[in-house]
Amino acid sequence: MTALLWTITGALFAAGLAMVVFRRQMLAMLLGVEMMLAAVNVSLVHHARLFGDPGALAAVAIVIAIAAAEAVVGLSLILRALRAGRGVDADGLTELNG
Amino acid sequence: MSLLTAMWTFPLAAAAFCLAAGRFGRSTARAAALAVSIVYFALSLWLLRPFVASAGQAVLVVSGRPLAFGVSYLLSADGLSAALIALTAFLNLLCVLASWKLDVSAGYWAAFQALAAALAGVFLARDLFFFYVFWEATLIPMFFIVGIWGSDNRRHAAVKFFLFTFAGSILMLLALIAAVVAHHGLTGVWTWDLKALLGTEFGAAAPWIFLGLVVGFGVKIPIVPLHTWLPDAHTEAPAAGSVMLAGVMLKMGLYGLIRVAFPLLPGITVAWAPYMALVAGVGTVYGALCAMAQTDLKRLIAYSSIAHLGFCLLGLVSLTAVGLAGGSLQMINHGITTGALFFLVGFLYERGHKRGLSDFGGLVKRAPVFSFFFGFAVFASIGLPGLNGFVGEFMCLSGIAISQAPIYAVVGCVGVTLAAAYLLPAYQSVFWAPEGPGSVSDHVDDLDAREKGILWTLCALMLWIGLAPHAWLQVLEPSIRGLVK
Amino acid sequence: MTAAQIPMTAWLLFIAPVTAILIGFFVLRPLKPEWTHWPILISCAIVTLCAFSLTARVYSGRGSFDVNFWRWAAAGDWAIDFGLRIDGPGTAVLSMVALVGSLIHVYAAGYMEGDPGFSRFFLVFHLFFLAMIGLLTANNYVQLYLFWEMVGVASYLLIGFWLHKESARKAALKAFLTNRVGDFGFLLALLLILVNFHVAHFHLLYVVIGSQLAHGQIPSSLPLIGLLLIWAACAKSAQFPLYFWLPDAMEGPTPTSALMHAATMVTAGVFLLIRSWPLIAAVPYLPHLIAGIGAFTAVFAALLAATKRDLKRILAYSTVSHLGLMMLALGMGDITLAIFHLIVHGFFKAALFLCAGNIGHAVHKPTVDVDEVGGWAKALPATYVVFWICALSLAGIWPMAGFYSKDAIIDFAREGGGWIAWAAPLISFGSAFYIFRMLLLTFHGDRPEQNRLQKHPHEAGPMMVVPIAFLAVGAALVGWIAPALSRLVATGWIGLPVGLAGMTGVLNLPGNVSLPALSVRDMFSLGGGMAALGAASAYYLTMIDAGFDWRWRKAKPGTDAAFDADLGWKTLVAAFASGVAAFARVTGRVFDKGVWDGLIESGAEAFYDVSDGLATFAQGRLNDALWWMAAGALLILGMAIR
Amino acid sequence: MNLLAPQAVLAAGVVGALGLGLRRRSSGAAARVLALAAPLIALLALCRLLASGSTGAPLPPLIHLDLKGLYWQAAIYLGALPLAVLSSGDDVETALFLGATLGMGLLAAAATLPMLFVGLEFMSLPAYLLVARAGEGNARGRLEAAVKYFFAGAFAGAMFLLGMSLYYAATGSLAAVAGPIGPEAQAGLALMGAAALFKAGSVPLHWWLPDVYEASSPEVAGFLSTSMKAAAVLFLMRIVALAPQAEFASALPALGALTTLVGAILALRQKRLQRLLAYSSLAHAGLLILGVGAWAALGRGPQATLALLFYVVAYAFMSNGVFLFLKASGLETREQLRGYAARRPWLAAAFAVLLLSLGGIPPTGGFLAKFLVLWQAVRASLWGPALVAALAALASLGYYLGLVRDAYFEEPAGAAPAEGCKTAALVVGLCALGALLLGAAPLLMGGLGVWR
Repeated sequence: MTALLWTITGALFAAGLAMVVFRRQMLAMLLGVEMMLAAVNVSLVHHARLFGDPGALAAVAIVIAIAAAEAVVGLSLILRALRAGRGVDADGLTELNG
Repeated sequence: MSLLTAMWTFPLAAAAFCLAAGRFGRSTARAAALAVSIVYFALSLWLLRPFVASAGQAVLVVSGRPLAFGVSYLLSADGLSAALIALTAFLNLLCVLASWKLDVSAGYWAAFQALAAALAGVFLARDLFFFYVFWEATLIPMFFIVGIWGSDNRRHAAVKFFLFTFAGSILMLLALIAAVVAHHGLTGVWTWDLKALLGTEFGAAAPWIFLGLVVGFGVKIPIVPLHTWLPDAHTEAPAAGSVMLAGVMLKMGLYGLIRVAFPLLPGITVAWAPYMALVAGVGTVYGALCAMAQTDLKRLIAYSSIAHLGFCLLGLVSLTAVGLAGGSLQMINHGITTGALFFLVGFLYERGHKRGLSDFGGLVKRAPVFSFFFGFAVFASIGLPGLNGFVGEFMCLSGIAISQAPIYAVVGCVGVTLAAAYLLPAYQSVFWAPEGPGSVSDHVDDLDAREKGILWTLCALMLWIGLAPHAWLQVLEPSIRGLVK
Repeated sequence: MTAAQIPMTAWLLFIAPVTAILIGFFVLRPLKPEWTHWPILISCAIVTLCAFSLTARVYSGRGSFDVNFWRWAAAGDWAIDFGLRIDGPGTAVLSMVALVGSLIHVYAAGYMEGDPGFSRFFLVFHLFFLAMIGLLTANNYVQLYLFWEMVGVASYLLIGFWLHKESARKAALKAFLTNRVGDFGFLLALLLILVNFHVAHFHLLYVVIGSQLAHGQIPSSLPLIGLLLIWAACAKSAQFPLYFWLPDAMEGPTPTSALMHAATMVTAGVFLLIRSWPLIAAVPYLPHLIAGIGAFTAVFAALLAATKRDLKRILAYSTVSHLGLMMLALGMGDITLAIFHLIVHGFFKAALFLCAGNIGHAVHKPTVDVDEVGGWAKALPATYVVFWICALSLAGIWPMAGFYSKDAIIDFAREGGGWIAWAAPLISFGSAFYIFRMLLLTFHGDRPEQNRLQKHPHEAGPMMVVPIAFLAVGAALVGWIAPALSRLVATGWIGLPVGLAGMTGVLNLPGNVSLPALSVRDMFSLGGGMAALGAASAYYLTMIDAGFDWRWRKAKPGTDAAFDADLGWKTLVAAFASGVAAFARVTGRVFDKGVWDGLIESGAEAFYDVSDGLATFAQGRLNDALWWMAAGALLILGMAIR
Repeated sequence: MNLLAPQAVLAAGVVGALGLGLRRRSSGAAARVLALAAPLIALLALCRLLASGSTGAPLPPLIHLDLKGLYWQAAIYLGALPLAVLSSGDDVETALFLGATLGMGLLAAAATLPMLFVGLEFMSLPAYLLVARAGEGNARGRLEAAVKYFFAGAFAGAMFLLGMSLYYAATGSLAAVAGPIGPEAQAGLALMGAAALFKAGSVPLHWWLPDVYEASSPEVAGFLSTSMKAAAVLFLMRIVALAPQAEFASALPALGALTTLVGAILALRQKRLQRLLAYSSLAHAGLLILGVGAWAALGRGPQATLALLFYVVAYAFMSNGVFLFLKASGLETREQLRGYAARRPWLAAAFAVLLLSLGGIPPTGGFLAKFLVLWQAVRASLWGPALVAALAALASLGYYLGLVRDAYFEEPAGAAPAEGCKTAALVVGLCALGALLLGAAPLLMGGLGVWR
C-alpha cells in the first residue's frame, strides 16, 4: 500500500515537475506547481493514517490552504503579465539576463 | 592612554583633523598636516628614546585587555619596532614637506596620516589578529594615494597593487588561522597572542602554515617571482606615495618574517632557510637585471628596490646575528636611500612632468644641487662603503656567508656588482649627458630651500649610518637576538 | 698602545683634508668658488709634513703602531673595528703619495684655472687624496675596502669630469664598472676571510695564519682568498685581464691622470697585495701567478704603448706596463723592491703626465696626438728638460732613479729563471723604445707626414712648471733612498706595537716573509743595455727613418686596427658587456614585463573571460532556471544518499 | 513579556495596514508610520526579550524560541528597517512588507516542519508581490522578476513539501529527531535543504536571484538580500538540525564555495549597478552557506553560530547600504558612477566604506564577518572550500575596488545624474557607520558573551 501510494505521489509530482520545467505556457506551469503540491498531500495523508498522527493531517490542511494562496498570487501575477501585454509565454520574459 | 596606543591613534585622529581642516581650505589642511606630522615625529622619537638610552634592551609593553575570540589588544615595542616607527614618522614628515606645493585636497594629507597609523599598528601589534587588521588597513590609504594622486596609469596600478597584495595576505590570514586552530587543538585555548603561540608544535601543518606566511609576507617584500605589482605601483604613485611604499611598506614583509614567521616556526625556518636564500639571491640579481633594462627612471628605482630587499632577505634568512642585524639595518637604510631617490624623481617629475631617462639631459649644469643629491643617493644605493647601503649589504652578505647556504653570498656579490651597472648609466644619462631631442630639461630648476632641507637630512643620515652604524645596530640587535640559530 | 697614544700627526692626516673639503664645499663653493683650492693646498702641506714626520718616526724604530679606536659595527660575535696602522710599507708609500699628490695639487691649481668646474675638481681631487691616505693607513680589510671604493668613486667623478664629452662619460663608467668587477673579488675574499678566520685585521690575520702555518697546515680557503685578492688587485692596478679601463681613463683632466691613474690610485692594488702578502705567500704558486700576470702585462702593455699615438694613452699603457713590473717584483717575493719601484714610478710617471699636460695646455687641448706635435723642444724648454730626465728614469738609464728600481727587478727576474727571465729584457727594451719614440716625436724633428697643429705653443706658467721640476728631481734622485727604504719597511713590520681587540703588546710578523735588503746596483747590467738598445731603435725609427710610423700604419691597416683593439682583448670585453646588457634587456623587458607580468595579468583577465562564459548561461529563460533548479535538487539529493 | 511579542506586533501591523486600505482616501502618512513603527517596536520588544534572556516554547509544539531564533529575528528586523524608513506610504505595500517580515519572524520561531512551511510561504508570497509592486519605473522588469521569483519559489516550496513527506514517512515525526535516520529521511532532509538553499541563493538554485534583485526597487532588493537571506540561513540551519547527522550538510561547503566563486566572477562584467550588487549578494550567500557547512561539521557549536549571526547582522548593514546608495544617488550604471566622489563626497565616502566592508577589508564589519566564517571553515578542516572562498574574495575585490575606482579615480563624464532620495542618503550614511563600527563592536562586546 505504501509503495503504491508513493508511486502515485511520485508520478504526480514528476508530472507536475515536468509541466513546470518543460511547458512554457505560464498557466500550465502554475498547474504543474499545484500538482506537485497536491501530490505530496497523497503521501502525507497516507502516513498520517499509518502513524495515527492528527498533526500531519493538520499539515495537509495547511498545505491545501497555502497552495490556494499560491494559486491566487500566481494567477494575479500572470494576469498582470497578460494585461501588460507580455503574453502567457514564459519565454517572453527574458528582459532580465546576463 | 599609553604611548604605544597613542602611536597609532594619534595619526588616526590626525587624519580626521586634516580632513576637518580641509573645510577651511586646502592650505589649512596642509598646515594641519605639517603640524601633526611634526608632533608625530616627536612622539616617535620619544618612543625610540629608551631604546637608544639602554642600547635596545628596553621593551615597552601594553599588556592588553582580552577581547572576544581569543583576541586581545596587545601592543609592545622593542628596538626594531621603535626604529621602524621612527622611520615611518620621519618619512611621513618629509612626505608632507615634499608635497608642499601640490594642489591637493585634504584627503591627500589625511591619507598619509592614516597610513602612518596603520603602519605603526603593524609594527606594534603583538596580537596576530590586530597585526593582520593593521596589515590590511595599510592598503586602503595607499590605494587612494596611488589611485587619486598618481600619474597616468594610476588606476590600473592602484587596483593591481591592492589585489596582488591582498592575494598574498589572505593566504597569510589562512595560515594565521590555521596556527591558532592548531594551538587550540593542542591546548583548548583560543588565543591570537603571538607570545602564547610561540613554541606550539604544529606537526604536519607546519610547512603549510609557513608557506602561507612566507607567501603573504613575500608579496609585500616583494620576493621574486611575486614582485610584479611593485614596478607598476611605485611608478604610478605620487612621489610621496612611492616614498612611503618603498620606504616603509615593503619593510612590513620583512618585519613580518622576523616577528611572526620565524619565531612561530623555528624548525621549518631552519629547514627552509636555504631555499629562501635562493629566492633572495635570485631577487638581488634579477632585480638588478630588470633595472638595467628600464628606460623610466622611477621604474628603474622600483626594480632596484627588489634587488635591495633581496639583500635584506638574504641577511634575515641567514639566521645569524650579523645577518639579522644587518638585514634589519638595511630595512632602515633602504627606506632612507630609496626614499631620497623617489623624492628626487618626484621633484624631477614635478618640474618636467616626465620620467624617462631620455627626457632629460645636462641637468648638472641647470641644477647642480639637484645633481649632487641625486648622485649622493645613487652612490648610497649602489652600496658605496662609507654610506649606509654598504653597511647593510655587507652585514647581510657576511651573515649568509656563515649560514647553511654560503653559496648565495656569491650570488649576492654579483648583485652588488650589478647595482652600479643600472644606477650610474641612468644618472649619467639624466644629469651628465647633453640634452637630446624632446628634452624637458629646460623646465627643471634647481632645488629650493625646502627640497634641499629634505635631502640634507636624508643624506646626513646616509652618511651617519654609513660611518657609525654601531649605535644603530645596538638599538636593533636585541630584537633579533632570539632568532639566531 | 691605546688610542689615546696615537700621535697628533696621524690624526692630522685626516683632520686636515676633511676640514679643507668641508670649508671648500660649504663655504667657498657657494661664495667664492675660485678660491676653493686654498684650504686644500694648505691641507696638502699639512698632510705632507705629517706624513714625513710619521715616516721619520717609523724609520727611527719608535713610531710604528697598529691601534683600533672605533667600533664600526657589531652584532652577536661578529664585530668590525676601525683603527690606524702606521708601519713601514704604509708610511713609505704615504710619503710618496703625500709629496707627489701635493705637487700635483699645485700643478692643478694652474692647470684648471678658469675651468667652470674648478671648485668641483678640487673638492673631488682632495676627496681622492683623503681616501688614499685612508687606504694606506687602514688596519683591516673592511676599512681598506671602504677607502678602496672611495678612491674608485673619486676616480669615476674625475674621469667623467668633462661631462659633456660622451667619451669621458663612457670612460668613467667603464672604469667604475671594471673596478666593480674587481671589487666582486675583494668583497668575496673579505667574506671568506671573515668566515674562516673571524677577523679582518691585518695583524690578527697574520698571527692566526702564522700559527696555523707553524703547525704545517695551510688553511683550505687560503688559495681562493688569495686568488680573489689578486683578481681585485688586477682591476685596481690595471693588470691583464682587467687593465683595459686605464687607457680610457685618460679622458679626465691631466692632473687626474697624473695623480690617480699613474702615481697613486692604481698602485692601490699592489698595496693590497703587499698588505695581504703573508696570506698569499703562504700558498705555493700564488706568488708565481702574480709574477706571471705582472710579466705578461708588462710586456703586453709595452708593446701596445709603442703603437699608440695619443700622448696620454702612451703614458697610460706605460703605466700598465710598470704596474706589471711592480707585480712581477712582488710575485718574486720582494716586497721592498715592489714598494721601491712604486715610489720611483710615482715620481717619474706623474712628471711625465704633467709634461703631457703642459704640451696640451700649450695648444689648449686636453690631449694631444704625436701626429700633431713635433719639434717643440724650443717652445717648451722646461717641459722638454723634465721630460728628458723622466724618460731616462723610466727607461732605467743610470744614474736615474728608475735605473735602481727597474734594473733590480729585471735582474731579480733573470735570477728567477723560466719564461719570466726572458720577458724581463723585453720589458726593458720596450719601455725605452716607447718613451723615446714619444720624446723624439714630440720634441724633435719635423716630419712631413705630421698633421701639425697651426698654433704657436707656449710654455705654461710657474704653477705648472715648478711642480714638475720638483718631480723631475725626485725622478732623478729617489733611487738613492733604497737602503733607507729597506730599513723602513722592515722596521714597520717587525716589533709592531698593537692595540687591537683581544691583543695588545708588541708583535713580530710571523716568518716566511723575506725582506731582502736593497743594494746599490752596478751601472752596467743587462737591463741597462737593453734600454739603450730600445732608445737607439726609437731614434732610428723616428729620426733617421722619420716617416716610419706613418708608413707602416698606411701599409698595414689591419695590424693597426688590431693594435687599436689591444690585439682583440678590447673587442672581447665589449662583446661581454653588450652580452650582459642584452641579457638584462631580455630579462627586464621581454621576460619580466612581457612573459611573467603578462601571465599574471592575463590570470586576472581570465576571471573576466570566465565571467563572460558564465553569463552566456544566464539567458533569463524561466524554464532553464527551473530545469537547473530541478537538476540542482537532484544533485543535492544524490550527495545526501550516496 | 511573551516570547511572541515581536511577531504579534508585526501581525498587528499587517492588520492595521490592511485596515488602512478600507479607507477611501489615504494620505500615506499613516501607512508610513505603521511601516516604520511595527518593525521598530518589534525590534525593541526583541531587545527586551534578549536582555531578559528568556527562551522557551510559548506555543508547543509548533513554536519554540531558542536564543538562535531570537537573535536571528534581531538580524531580520534590523535588515528590514531601511525599507521601513523608506516606505512609499502605499497601504498594500506596507501590508506586504510587514507580512513578509512577519513570515520571517514565524520562520525563526517555528519548531515543526509544517510551521516552518507556513513561515516560509508567509514570507515568500508577499515578497513576490512586493517585488512586482513596489518602486517607480521599470514596471515591466519588476513584473518579469516577480513571475520568475514566484515560479521558482513555488517550485522550491513543492520540493520542501516532498522532502517533508519523505522525512515524515521515514521517521514519523514532523520535528527534529534524536536518533540516527535512514536514507529515506536523509533524502527528505536533502530536498528540504534544497528548498532552503534555493531561498539562500545557492548555485545552481540561484537563477532567480540576480533577476529579482536587479529589477526590484533598491530598497526591496536590500530587504530581500538581508532579512530574507538571514531567514533563509536560519531555515537552512533548522533543517540541518533536524537530525544528528544530516548527510546533505557535507555538500554545503562545496556548494557555498562554488556559489561565492560564481557570484564573484559573474559580478565582474556587470555594467548595471544593481545587477552587479545582486551577484555580489550571491557571493556573500555562498560564504554564508559555507559557514553553515562548517557549523554543521563542527557539531553546531555556539562559536560557529556566532560567526553566522555576526555575518548576517553585518551584512544587514552593508547590503542595505549599497542598495540604498543606488536610491540615494539615482545611479544605474557603472558608467554614471565615474567621478561621483567629486559630486557628492560624503555619499561616495559612505559608499566606499560599504564596498570595502563588502570586500572584507579591515577594519570593517565585513572583514570580521568573513574572517569568522573562514576561521570556522578552517577549524572544520574545510581547506578546499576555504581556499576557493579566498579566491572568490580576491575576485570580488576586483569589482568592489573597481567601483571605488570608478567613483574616485575617474573623471566625471556626462551630465550629473538626477538628485536621489535624501532619506536614503541618510540611511546609507548610517549603514556605513554601522559597517565601520561593527569592525570593532563584537570584540569590545566580548563576543556577545558566547565566545570570550
